[in-house]
Amino acid sequence: MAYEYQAVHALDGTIGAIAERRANHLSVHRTTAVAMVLAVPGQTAEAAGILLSSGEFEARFSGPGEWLVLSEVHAPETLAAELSVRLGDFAFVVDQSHGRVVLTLSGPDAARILANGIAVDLHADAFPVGRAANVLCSHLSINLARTGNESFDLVVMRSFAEALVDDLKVMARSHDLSVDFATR
Amino acid sequence: MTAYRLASGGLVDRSHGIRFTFDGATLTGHAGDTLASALLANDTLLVGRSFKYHRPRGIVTAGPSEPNGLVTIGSGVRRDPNTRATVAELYDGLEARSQNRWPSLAYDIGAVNNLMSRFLSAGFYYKTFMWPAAFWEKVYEPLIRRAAGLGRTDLPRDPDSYEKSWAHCDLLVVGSGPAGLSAALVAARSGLRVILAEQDFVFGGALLSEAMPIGGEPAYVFARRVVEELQSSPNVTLLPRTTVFGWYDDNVFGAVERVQKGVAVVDATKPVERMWRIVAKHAILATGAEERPLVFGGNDRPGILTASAVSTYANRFGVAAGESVTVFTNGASGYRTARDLAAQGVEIAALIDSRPASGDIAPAGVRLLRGGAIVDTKGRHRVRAVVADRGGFEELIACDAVAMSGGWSPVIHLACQRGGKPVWSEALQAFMAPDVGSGLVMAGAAAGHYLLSECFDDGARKASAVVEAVGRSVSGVEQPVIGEEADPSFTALWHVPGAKSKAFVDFQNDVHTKDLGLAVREGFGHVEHAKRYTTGGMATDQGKLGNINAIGILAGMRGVSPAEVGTTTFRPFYTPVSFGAMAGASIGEHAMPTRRSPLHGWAARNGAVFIDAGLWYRSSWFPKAVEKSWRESVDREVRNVRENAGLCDVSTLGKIEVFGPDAAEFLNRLYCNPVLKLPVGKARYGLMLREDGMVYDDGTVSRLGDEHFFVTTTTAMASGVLSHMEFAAQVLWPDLRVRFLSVSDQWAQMSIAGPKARTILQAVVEDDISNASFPFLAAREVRLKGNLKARLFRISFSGELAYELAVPAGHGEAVADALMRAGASHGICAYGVETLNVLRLEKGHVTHAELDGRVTPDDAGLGRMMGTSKADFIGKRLSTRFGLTAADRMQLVGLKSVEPEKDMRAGAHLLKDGVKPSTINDQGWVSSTCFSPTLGGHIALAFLKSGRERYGEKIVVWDQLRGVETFAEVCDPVFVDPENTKLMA
Amino acid sequence: MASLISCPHCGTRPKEEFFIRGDATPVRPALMAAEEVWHDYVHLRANPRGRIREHWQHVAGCRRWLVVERDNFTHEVFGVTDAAKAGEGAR
Amino acid sequence: MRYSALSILKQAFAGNLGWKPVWREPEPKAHYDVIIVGGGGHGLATAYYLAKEFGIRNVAVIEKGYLGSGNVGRNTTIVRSNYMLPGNEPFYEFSLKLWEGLEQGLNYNVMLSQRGIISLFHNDGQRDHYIRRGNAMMMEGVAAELLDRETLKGMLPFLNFEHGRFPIIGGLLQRRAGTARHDAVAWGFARGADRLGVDLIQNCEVTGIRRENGVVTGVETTKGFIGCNKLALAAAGNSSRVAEMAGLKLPLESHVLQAFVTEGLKPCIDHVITYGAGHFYISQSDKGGLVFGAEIDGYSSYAQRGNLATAEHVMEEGVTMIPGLSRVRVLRSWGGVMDMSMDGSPIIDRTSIENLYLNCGWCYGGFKATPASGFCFAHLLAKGESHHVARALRLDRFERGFPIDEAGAGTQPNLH
Repeated sequence: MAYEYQAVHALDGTIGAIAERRANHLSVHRTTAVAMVLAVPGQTAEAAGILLSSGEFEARFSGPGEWLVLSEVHAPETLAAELSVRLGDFAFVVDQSHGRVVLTLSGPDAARILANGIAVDLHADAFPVGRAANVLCSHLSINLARTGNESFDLVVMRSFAEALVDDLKVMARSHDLSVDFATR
Repeated sequence: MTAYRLASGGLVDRSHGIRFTFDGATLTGHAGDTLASALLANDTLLVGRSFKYHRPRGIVTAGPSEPNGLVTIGSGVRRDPNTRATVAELYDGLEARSQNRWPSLAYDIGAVNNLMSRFLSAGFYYKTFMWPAAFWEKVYEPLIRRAAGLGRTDLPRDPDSYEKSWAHCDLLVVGSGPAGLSAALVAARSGLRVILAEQDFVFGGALLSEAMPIGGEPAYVFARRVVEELQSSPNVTLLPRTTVFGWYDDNVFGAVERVQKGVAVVDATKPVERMWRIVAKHAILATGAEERPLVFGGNDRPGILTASAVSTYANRFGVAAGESVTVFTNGASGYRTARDLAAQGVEIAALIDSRPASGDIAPAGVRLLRGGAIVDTKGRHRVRAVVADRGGFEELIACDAVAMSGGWSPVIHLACQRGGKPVWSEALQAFMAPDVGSGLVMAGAAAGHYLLSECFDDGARKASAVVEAVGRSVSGVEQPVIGEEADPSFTALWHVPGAKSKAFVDFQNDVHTKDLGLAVREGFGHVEHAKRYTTGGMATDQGKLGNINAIGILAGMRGVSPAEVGTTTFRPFYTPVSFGAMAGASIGEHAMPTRRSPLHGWAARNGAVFIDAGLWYRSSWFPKAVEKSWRESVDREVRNVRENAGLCDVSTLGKIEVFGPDAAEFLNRLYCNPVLKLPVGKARYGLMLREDGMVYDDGTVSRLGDEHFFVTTTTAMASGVLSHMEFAAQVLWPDLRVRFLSVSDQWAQMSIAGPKARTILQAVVEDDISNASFPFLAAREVRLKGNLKARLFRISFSGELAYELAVPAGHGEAVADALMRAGASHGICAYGVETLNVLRLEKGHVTHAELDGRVTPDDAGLGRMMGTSKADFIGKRLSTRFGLTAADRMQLVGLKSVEPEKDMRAGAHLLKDGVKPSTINDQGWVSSTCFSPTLGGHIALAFLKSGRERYGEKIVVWDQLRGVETFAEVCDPVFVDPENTKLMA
Repeated sequence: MASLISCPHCGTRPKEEFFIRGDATPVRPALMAAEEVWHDYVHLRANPRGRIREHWQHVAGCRRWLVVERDNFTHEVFGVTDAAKAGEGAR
Repeated sequence: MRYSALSILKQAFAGNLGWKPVWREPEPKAHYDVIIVGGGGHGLATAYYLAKEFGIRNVAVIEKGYLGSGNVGRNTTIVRSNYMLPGNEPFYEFSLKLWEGLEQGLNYNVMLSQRGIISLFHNDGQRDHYIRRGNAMMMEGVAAELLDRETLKGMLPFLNFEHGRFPIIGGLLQRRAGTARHDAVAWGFARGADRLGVDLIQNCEVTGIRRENGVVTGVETTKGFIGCNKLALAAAGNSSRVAEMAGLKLPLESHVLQAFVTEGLKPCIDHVITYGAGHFYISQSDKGGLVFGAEIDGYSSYAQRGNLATAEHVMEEGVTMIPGLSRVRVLRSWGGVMDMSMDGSPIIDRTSIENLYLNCGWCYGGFKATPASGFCFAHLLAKGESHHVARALRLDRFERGFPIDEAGAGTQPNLH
């Protein structure tokens, strides 16, 4: 008997193929290396220094001394271990690659669509590129990051991923939106 | 004698005819009409019946305060009852129906109430209908209910959709009349983020019905140019058809945009209404002023409108309210309407001014009666004449419309919604907005500036202050050139003495001056008492027209000033808002988010029936094709687990990872049982209390390292426990060095239970999991064959040899499949929460069916777990209170039905045999029941007074609600394997 | 206050993002404190009208417990502090 | 004057000019046997029963605003006795029985309408809870009925039976429950008390409680000092503020609860209906407005107004329960200040201070309790001991460990 454990994405079977991308597009990332970093009490500055100085990690603010770390450089299987080594005694690291789903919403109406469910002012002056925060989107708590003038990353708990996509489709009802898995 | 469309003029598109129906009759209007203006243009004056007396009523206003012109628009599932015709945008095919009449608007049986009106004075119903006692509900109340109410609905499902959105701005301007446009323009030119909300479908407010040119062009042209400039500014958002209905804390405004309420065909991709939550740094209310009706005998007959409405219909819609109009005024406004009518060639029967003298000048050729008043009107379904009185001399003046003006009240509603009380201005004879700080200011007529030039000026001035307050410099202020304007003042006239018939104060609710007199006479003179006793101001217009007159009349009767009477409370909503708009898209299946387990697909493939459990869907049972009932499936699953093995999805449990040097100490304070000395690699049952000593939640605590724990919670309490832990860590003991994180979503977790569990699991797990190396309560990381890291816990809820295996969520389905394959030859089955419930019940394990928030550890038979020697834990101190340790508390017991054919249901109560049911005799209640395939009978868990002393007693399981009484024997709650031999095997 | 709260960590957020627990004034007594002290802590509240301190948790944001100091009649907010910091002041 | 169909007829022919004031407007006397602080439903009912049942007529009710200006005039008018716990059920049933004879006793039509309350449930756990509650009612001799889904479909076809997430699987019906006209209850008790000699003193705010040797002797008010033998507090949401004047700290937090009414509609909802997948409840007033509400806003507040987010949530629940509400328009929202107690149940008791008596902790459910609250408080004041149905509603039950926690939520007031 062979033992292989093919991974299933939380949104497998709920997202159909699309003929073409529309003006606004929601791209679901298939695999993403995600970890939560919790600074050891009293070591927040040290942990932050290490996290933010490395180009290998995208550390998104989650709470004081807590970051949601994404990486395009490290694999889901190795990110947490890599972070643990780098952060040493300054932080606890928990792999969340299976616990979160990452989506990218982009297009000219991206901010307008999000305003149908998010109370934070998403005007580029108030929420500039590079800003990240945990926010309530409709009924769900997500981590929102502005990655471009017209693009946002949404990171959501895995069990809520389907609900979030449903909500986003409703929020975008009056706007042209397509949903697909990311190709990369 | 008719109301009619003027030959020219107005902002309607005369090239575009629109067909609509009213009570089945097909009529024609124009684009740009409201339903009200189109009805008037078709000489349809009678549009509704009043609430109490069913009196014939016509349109009174040209705006949102309309008390009479309420109709039902649309049909079938798109029926909107109680729609104000005065704000309803006309569209092709609009179907409107009158309300509150039977059999027809013209012949309404309910009008008999009018003849009986002397018996139906304010509050009459409090004084009668009491005999015989049963008659109120059987006879009187149904009659009253049928007669009352307005529009009709049978509550069909709404086919349309709604949307909600947040918006943020430096300045919100409410109203797009002269002050609003002026304010928005200054703010826009100065670079502010501006939102301009206008309730009408055209921007311009009063400018749309203004006859005076502005800067040499018609006022509406001027308005259109300003709006075009605003529209082209990227920093301005224009919201037409948008009513700002509420002002809430922190300068958040609620507004509703009627996106598709005035369209013939609804575009399903767009909402019909959109609710805006506008977060405004500053707001300017340029909401204008409301013209007051005059309170005179017969003032409610169709054809009697406010003067400004008559002007609006003439100037904006090109409609004359009648061929011969009597104007009755107490100030300048009536003269203005007379001028507007004269300019359009409409005959003015008379201009009656209640003031003996004034500087106002009547248009040439118009008969002016200074110091006069209307004391009665004639006509049935429309006004035919008025009885004018001047110095005791009465005169009948024929006319087919009356324009009345009782002066002006600034629209201050929003400014008073947060507790600020309106302030009486003796000079303006009106209530003004209170000073509520710089976040919200009034401008223009809403601030008591009634001249156009003042409005432009005031809007610009207020906007400039906002520009400076947000740290920018003012630019682009220019004032339009306006001609000479007349003095806008008036002399208050709360009611006309000597009325010959009812003089209405609140049209819709039929409150007239005598009702107010009665209220004062009976001690209900306080403005709130008068409102509640007479129902004045409680109609759909919420007293927008009538309250000020009521206050004036009460003041007169009580001999005090209106300031002393004060107003009733202004509350949201400024105008009524649909449930749909307020609810938005968060309804039905979207009311709450759905959570999916990582094993959902696995369960579905294995044929699970799902059930909602909080936000989750959980697999409930796994029917086989031959099985006819859920009981059959569950019985099979239970037997199979007890004899072979089963696999159950337990991923929905809350899972929290705890780190830090003080992690053990922290958990030791959190759970009532000891945690401090839990060895690494071991799990333990954990019980959490609330500070009041009651059980809060239970779960497991596993130590994965010296400073690393993994704890589980029940599915139901997962989020509550996390908050509770955060409270303990951040508020109670911030000095403890501990960090934790919910990892519920990272792991797919499955329980493998049954005598063959180890054999099956070992086929998949690389590590040795023999009883010796992985004994009961072992907990550690293992490696699965195929090189996948997992966490394995030897814990059991079923009482069988059992494990919980956690793997990264995405791999869950594949691992479950592998286990099912490995277990196939051993007879493994998938089982759901129903079977889990039977298994745990047979073993006497509690869930939140037992732990209902009123149960102590001892009640649940878990008293021995309390770490009484621990220094402290949450709930320790109060758990020793007298009431929590009393001997007669209800304790957890088992029940075995002694009548095998009869089942027991949770929720039944317990009674001693032969004792009369009563609250005092109540012995306890049944918390969980099932049919036990293992024991072959019905069993239950129950709470029974002093239950542990009563094993062996026969007791009545009393379920009167279902008409069932069963005998059961009280026993130990552990029905299966009390020695734990299976568990430890 | 009832519409927006300014979280010291996340900025201004709507009420929906928070879970409210109640009076932030009572301080958990030592285990051996008198029975009345414990009763007072768990059950009794000053409940004044006016300026109060209340525990709000930013559950949809940073998940920190905050002390919101505000007027419970006007709903004016005077300040929002992280509860751990506020506690330091109290001790 | 006595009210009847005849009196209406007589007055009508006299132009309705002969109606007399419903209550006197007396100046306070120097001393009363009992002073009741709070001219709301409970205070007025207490005065009425003191005079009527216990013969104590030298009584004043002191009200800082107008009579009935508190929660009695701003609730959703529901009357019911469908409680579960033995500390509550007999009390609320006693109250419902008093309601049933109230109008004849008061000679005032409070429009009691026993149209039935239906509490919906949506899963097995909730069903079991309602069966437990229904059986608890029947133990007390109170009729309750369990309705299945099919029966509900016939009775309430407008409910959302297609909801996949939280399907309606049944309901618990108490037929004798219903509604009453809230203002009329205050006015009826006020008129009844006044006619028995009670002084109703409006626009009179209590500013202090005078004690001599620890014993309460009267109150300082904006109309001067008024002495009394016994001081009875029935100040609802303001109870803590009044008790503080005597140095007393109570197990209460004041919270705001919103309520709403729609535009008038012809009869379309004939029962009181409560939603189990949320806190929404709704009924239709005789005037035609749908009256509804749900949970409290959640924060301490003395402001009689609510916030938008809660209002939105209430409407979400409403449309989810009855999809056809979607096009119905909501006319007005308002807020009341609730005296939320630590276990969600009320207190009718003496206090540690001699001559000071307490009636509070009604949470969001005080209206239905009005007659029994008044009766039992009057009983306590007159006889010095609790009425037997109110014996569990003690102030010291928290300290002694006998909470009456219907919600099982523990000592957090905003969770009840």
